[in-house]
Amino acid sequence: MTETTYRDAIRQALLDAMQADPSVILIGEEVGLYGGAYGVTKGLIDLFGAERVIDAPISEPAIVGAAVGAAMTGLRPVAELMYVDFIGMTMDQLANQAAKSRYMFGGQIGVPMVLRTQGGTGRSAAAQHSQSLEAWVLHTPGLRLVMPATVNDAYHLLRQSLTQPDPVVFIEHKGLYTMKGDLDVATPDGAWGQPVIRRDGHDLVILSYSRMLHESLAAAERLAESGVDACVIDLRCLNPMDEAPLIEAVKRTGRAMVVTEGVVTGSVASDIAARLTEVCFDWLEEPILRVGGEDIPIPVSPLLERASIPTATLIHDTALWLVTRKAPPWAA
Amino acid sequence: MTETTYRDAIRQALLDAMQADPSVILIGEEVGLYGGAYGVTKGLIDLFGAERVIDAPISEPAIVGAAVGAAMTGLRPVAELMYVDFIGMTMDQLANQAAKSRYMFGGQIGVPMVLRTQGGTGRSAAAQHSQSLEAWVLHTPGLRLVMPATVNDAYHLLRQSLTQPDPVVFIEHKGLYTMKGDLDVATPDGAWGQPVIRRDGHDLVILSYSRMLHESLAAAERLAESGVDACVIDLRCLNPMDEAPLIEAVKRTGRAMVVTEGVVTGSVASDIAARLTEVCFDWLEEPILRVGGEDIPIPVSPLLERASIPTATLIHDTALWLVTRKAPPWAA
Amino acid sequence: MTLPTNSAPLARYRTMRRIRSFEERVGELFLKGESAGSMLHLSIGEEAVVGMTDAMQPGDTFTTHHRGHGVFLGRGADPARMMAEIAGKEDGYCRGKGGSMHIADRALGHLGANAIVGGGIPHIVGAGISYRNTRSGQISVAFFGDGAMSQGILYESMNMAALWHLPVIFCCINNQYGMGTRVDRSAGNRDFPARATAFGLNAARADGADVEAVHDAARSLAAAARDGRPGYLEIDAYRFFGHARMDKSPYRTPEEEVEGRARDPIARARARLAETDAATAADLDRIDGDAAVEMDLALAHAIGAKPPALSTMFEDVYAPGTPAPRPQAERLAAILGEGARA
Amino acid sequence: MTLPTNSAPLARYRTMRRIRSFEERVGELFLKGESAGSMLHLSIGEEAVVGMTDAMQPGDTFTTHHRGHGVFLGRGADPARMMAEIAGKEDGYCRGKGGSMHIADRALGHLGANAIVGGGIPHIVGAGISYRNTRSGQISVAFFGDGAMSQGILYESMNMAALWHLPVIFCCINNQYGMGTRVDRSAGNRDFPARATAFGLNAARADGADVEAVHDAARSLAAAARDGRPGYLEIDAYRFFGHARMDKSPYRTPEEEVEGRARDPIARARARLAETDAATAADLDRIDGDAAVEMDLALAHAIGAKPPALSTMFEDVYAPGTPAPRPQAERLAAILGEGARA
Ligand SMILES: Cc1ncc(C[n+]2csc(CCOP(=O)(O)OP(=O)(O)O)c2C)c(N)n1
Ligand SMILES: Cc1ncc(C[n+]2csc(CCOP(=O)(O)OP(=O)(O)O)c2C)c(N)n1
Ligand SMILES: [Mg+2]
Ligand SMILES: [Mg+2]
Repeated sequence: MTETTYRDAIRQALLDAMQADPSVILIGEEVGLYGGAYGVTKGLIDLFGAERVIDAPISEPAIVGAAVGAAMTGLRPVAELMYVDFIGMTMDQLANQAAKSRYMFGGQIGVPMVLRTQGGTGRSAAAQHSQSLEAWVLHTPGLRLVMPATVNDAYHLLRQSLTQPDPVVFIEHKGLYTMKGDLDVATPDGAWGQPVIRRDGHDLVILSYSRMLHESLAAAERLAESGVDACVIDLRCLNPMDEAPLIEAVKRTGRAMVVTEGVVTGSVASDIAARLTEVCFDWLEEPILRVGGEDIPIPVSPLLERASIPTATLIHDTALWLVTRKAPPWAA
Repeated sequence: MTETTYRDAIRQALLDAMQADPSVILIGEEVGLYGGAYGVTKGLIDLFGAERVIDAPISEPAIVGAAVGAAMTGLRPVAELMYVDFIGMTMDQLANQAAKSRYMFGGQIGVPMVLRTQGGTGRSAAAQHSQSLEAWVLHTPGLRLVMPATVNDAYHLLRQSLTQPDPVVFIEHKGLYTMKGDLDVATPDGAWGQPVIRRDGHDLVILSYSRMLHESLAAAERLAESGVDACVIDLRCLNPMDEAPLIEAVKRTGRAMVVTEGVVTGSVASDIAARLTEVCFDWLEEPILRVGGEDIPIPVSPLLERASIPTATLIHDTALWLVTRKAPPWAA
Repeated sequence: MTLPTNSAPLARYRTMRRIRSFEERVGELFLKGESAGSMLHLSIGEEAVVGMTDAMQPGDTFTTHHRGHGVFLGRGADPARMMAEIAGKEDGYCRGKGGSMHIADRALGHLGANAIVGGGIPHIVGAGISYRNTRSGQISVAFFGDGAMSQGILYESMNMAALWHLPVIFCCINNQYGMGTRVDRSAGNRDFPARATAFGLNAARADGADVEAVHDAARSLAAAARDGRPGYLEIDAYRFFGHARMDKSPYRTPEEEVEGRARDPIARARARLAETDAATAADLDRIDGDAAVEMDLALAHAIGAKPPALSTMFEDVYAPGTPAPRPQAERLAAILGEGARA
Repeated sequence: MTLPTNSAPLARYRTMRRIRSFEERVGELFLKGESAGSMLHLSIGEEAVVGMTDAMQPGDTFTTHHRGHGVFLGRGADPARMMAEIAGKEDGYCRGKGGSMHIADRALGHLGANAIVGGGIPHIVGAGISYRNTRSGQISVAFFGDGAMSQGILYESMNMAALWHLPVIFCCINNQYGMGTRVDRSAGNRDFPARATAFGLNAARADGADVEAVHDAARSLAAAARDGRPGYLEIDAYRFFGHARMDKSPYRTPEEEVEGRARDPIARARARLAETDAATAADLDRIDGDAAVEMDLALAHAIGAKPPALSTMFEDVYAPGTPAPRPQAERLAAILGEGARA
């Protein structure tokens, strides 16, 4: 158990995987000499050379396409998109190629690649560098989807991703890179596909992932001060996802909400809420509520940017209502 | 009121719009000489010339990008993607450029373009030519989204789309082109953004759009035989969408389901179900159920293809259960 | 039959003839209503691609576009399994999930046919990285049409191949049309090899009516590619028939068709083999007859083969042994069925 | 001050100096903690782009990449509104929603700066269609960096421009780096004009240390473009500083930097103006001083300007008068508030 950062945990996972398996390669913009736009791959080119740590031209579609071909022919590529916002250029290679090859070809040709990228707000990076686009991925059969919130998960989920036979989209959060936490390389927080209860509680369930987990935990602390005991679950893996623990928790508490940083309409939160409502309806005291990003592009003004995504306060107020039916001041 | 086909209604809308407004142009693959892969634009190049009906090279990203630029500079382009499956190549131009320009530029630069495309199963066109990808669009603020199910809507929603100041994604269904119906060029089925009740009923609400509307109506007929009276609502416009009539209907019946041809996970159905549950919870007798495409790529075998999307039978059985709690044979 | 020894041109003739016969049977399959859909793209007229496939070695890999039957037969495909796939049958190459536009075969190096124009091109860049890194000596070839010359991902891929000295070849089968668009209506400058050169590739153009000319160009490009000097080959051919089975070709004139079809690589090869006494007319007739029989059998096999079981629908989305998609009926049953309620 | 008449080179000197002063103030804005974020890309060293912007006429339009301050100043931007936008303020060009990477101005023909490498390039194709169809005589110019030479959409756009004879120019500001990648590490063949030629464009390359050379090339390309012969111009420049404000440039050597910075278009222009007696040292000093004052004022304005009101967040997603996004608080309130329950 060592204290490290989210950034370094990811770097460590890449390093350990590359040392353990010579077929692991990295390909992406600035992953080599520059060490990664956010410093995640720093020094790896010195350790593994330019054939395994490949600085790519600014050609996102072909970067993902090359990773598909490399995965088909025996390598285990980790392609990097500097920002998840650039995934739009690659959705054909990702959703029509990586995701569907195994199926279209009757099981013959798997694509064991990992697409690492990062998303989210927090740096006044404006509309094209701040998005949370995991909903597009979730809607694509054939793609696994992982979004680590903790340092230990950053390491282990990436190592686990690198053992998967199918393409994994691994989305980091730019606001978490400098976060510190404990890394235990021997012990993952949970198995692949398993949600993890980060804080148990019996009054309601807050389901979240990535950076919003931390806002949710902060909200839970404040809820505790009001005598409300929230169970906070980290979804971690969005595909595959074992729904059983979620169903259990929702049935147990009868109250739940889902928190995402992504634009709320058509979001992962909508999907989780709809799924859980279907199976937990008879146990629900209240509707499962969604709290997410506003239905707008992200503005550059730091003030507006902050206001466009959920805060611990909003989560707290919404949760408090779910339990007490006490309407928050802004909902009067 | 004349009887015509969905295909010809769309063609008529293009023709009328081009006659009424010289700034309307078409740009896409095979829209000119060939007359459109599905024959929608047949003859328009003869009427309006090659400067207004532009046969484009196979460059989807630049087709959408060119439409963005044309819209910024005074034209009203109708860009065509031959299959919605190709939208993956264009998601950057669509979601980062068309959708966000007005916002990023503080309201100065609108992008009044229409992206026409078609999706769905029914032709054994396999995994890359049969998808329903509207959920990606719904999750993108700045894009309007329209999916006509009827001949009259095919005409009017397209004419209405061509008066919008913002980008509209207009998704046709390949299985509807030869469908006949009444076209009344003077009277739309409903206003822009308004759902339309296609069949009223008081036992439950079936919400749907595009081709699944017709499966839903067929299911409703069969439900009537069992004494169940279903209200079938055609969503038509997914953005903007006036939720009021949906909420009214759901509260009135207390039972609802949403039917989509798209892959159910992360679908439009999930989103509509989640939204309506939030506001109608106290009125709901049962959970709002989602019926959609299986979570798989579309297989080429006509047998498997048909089995991978909802049928009137599945809709019927699910609806019947919602009302009677009588479990269908396959759910025993 | 046994081929006369040392007669690669004759073997190429035979492969070309088999391709043509195969494609004719695909047309029949459609007319009989036995094909999975109508998106069937015949490569009749483009058989000289065998000049390229013949320059490849066992272990080399490739991707194709939607008009890839000929390429795959050139690399050794079993026509019966191909035809079964085109009919959407369980014992087709892809278990009836892919169809004509998505045939693949790991064993023969076919990394997959693609229905996205340009979609399979970058995959050879990745394959090239694999082969470069392992010094395996393999090459990977992307086959695509003139239409893909308008897809940006092609140039991204070319640039990477040149920059990283990858053992790959970009092979453009220019059949003069992308659907209904003749190449002069899609290209601002029709000198495609100049584009490849500008991106740093070895580029060549060969007469698609002359399989031996194609083969000569392909051989030297393949040798260079194996040495880390990637190449581009344009095969200048003609698409004898419509784009797909439903196309009546309103965008081209009968004269244009007559002229194009006169550039028949099979007729040309046959004439040359006869001229050079490499084979007698009887030999060639026998080859033709054998091909016809072989493809008749493939057709019969496909028609008689079993369709896939419904349950196979959920297989192959993910690898065996990993969580599979939950069938919708199962999800709904868990909600609707007994015991699902409080 | 009044400029000596008939002195376009002097006017260009002045514009270049204003650009440099502006960019220096952007650096200060950041250091003072007053910028919206740190994604600020300075165009110091690339001021010779003024040779291109000066070849444009009123009514011509353009798009830029993320490093577009200089281009926009070259087309007449108000530095105070620019700086305010970079600070994320309400009276910035984009109401504080866009920031440095997304400045635009309809009135001056700026169709938008883009943070997607290559993202704004195809927009000039559409503008070109507009101008062609209306015979308006306008041209549209895309400004982008060497990094965008690796984006496929550039080649799709070039092909369309050539095919349709559009009045457009693709202007590559090659500053030798895409972030930390020197151009020889991103291009298999560094002869970029050859690429443009292969796609059918008029192509030229000009010394980015010499604004008049750039201007000469730009003028003739612009004239041809106005006639429907689209062009490509590469400005061979040098990025004096890091990629963005946080970059310590570990990927280049100090020697490389010294050599690159010696190619300073402002110093070169100044020397030439003095040599040719087009301006005295005093004239030039006055220009420099005026620029410094102007940009100090812009900086002060930006710092003092008001941030946008929270409610503006929901404006401009869609056009006024059409359904706007519903704020989340409103949605939740409707569920949580009084009267929302049965
Ligand atoms: C990305 C994409 N755009 C459009 C299509 C529709 N389409 C299928 S084949 C084709 C023409 C392709 O022409 P070419 O590349 O020359 O191949 P050919 O059919 O001539 O062999 C088109 C436009 C597609 N399948 N994929
Ligand atoms: C599509 C896309 N890929 C990557 C990036 C990240 N990025 C921002 S600027 C840049 C380098 C661009 O280099 P160049 O085009 O030469 O412009 P310069 O910064 O040198 O002016 C990169 C990789 C981006 N913004 N967009
Ligand atoms: Mg072709
Ligand atoms: Mg650069």
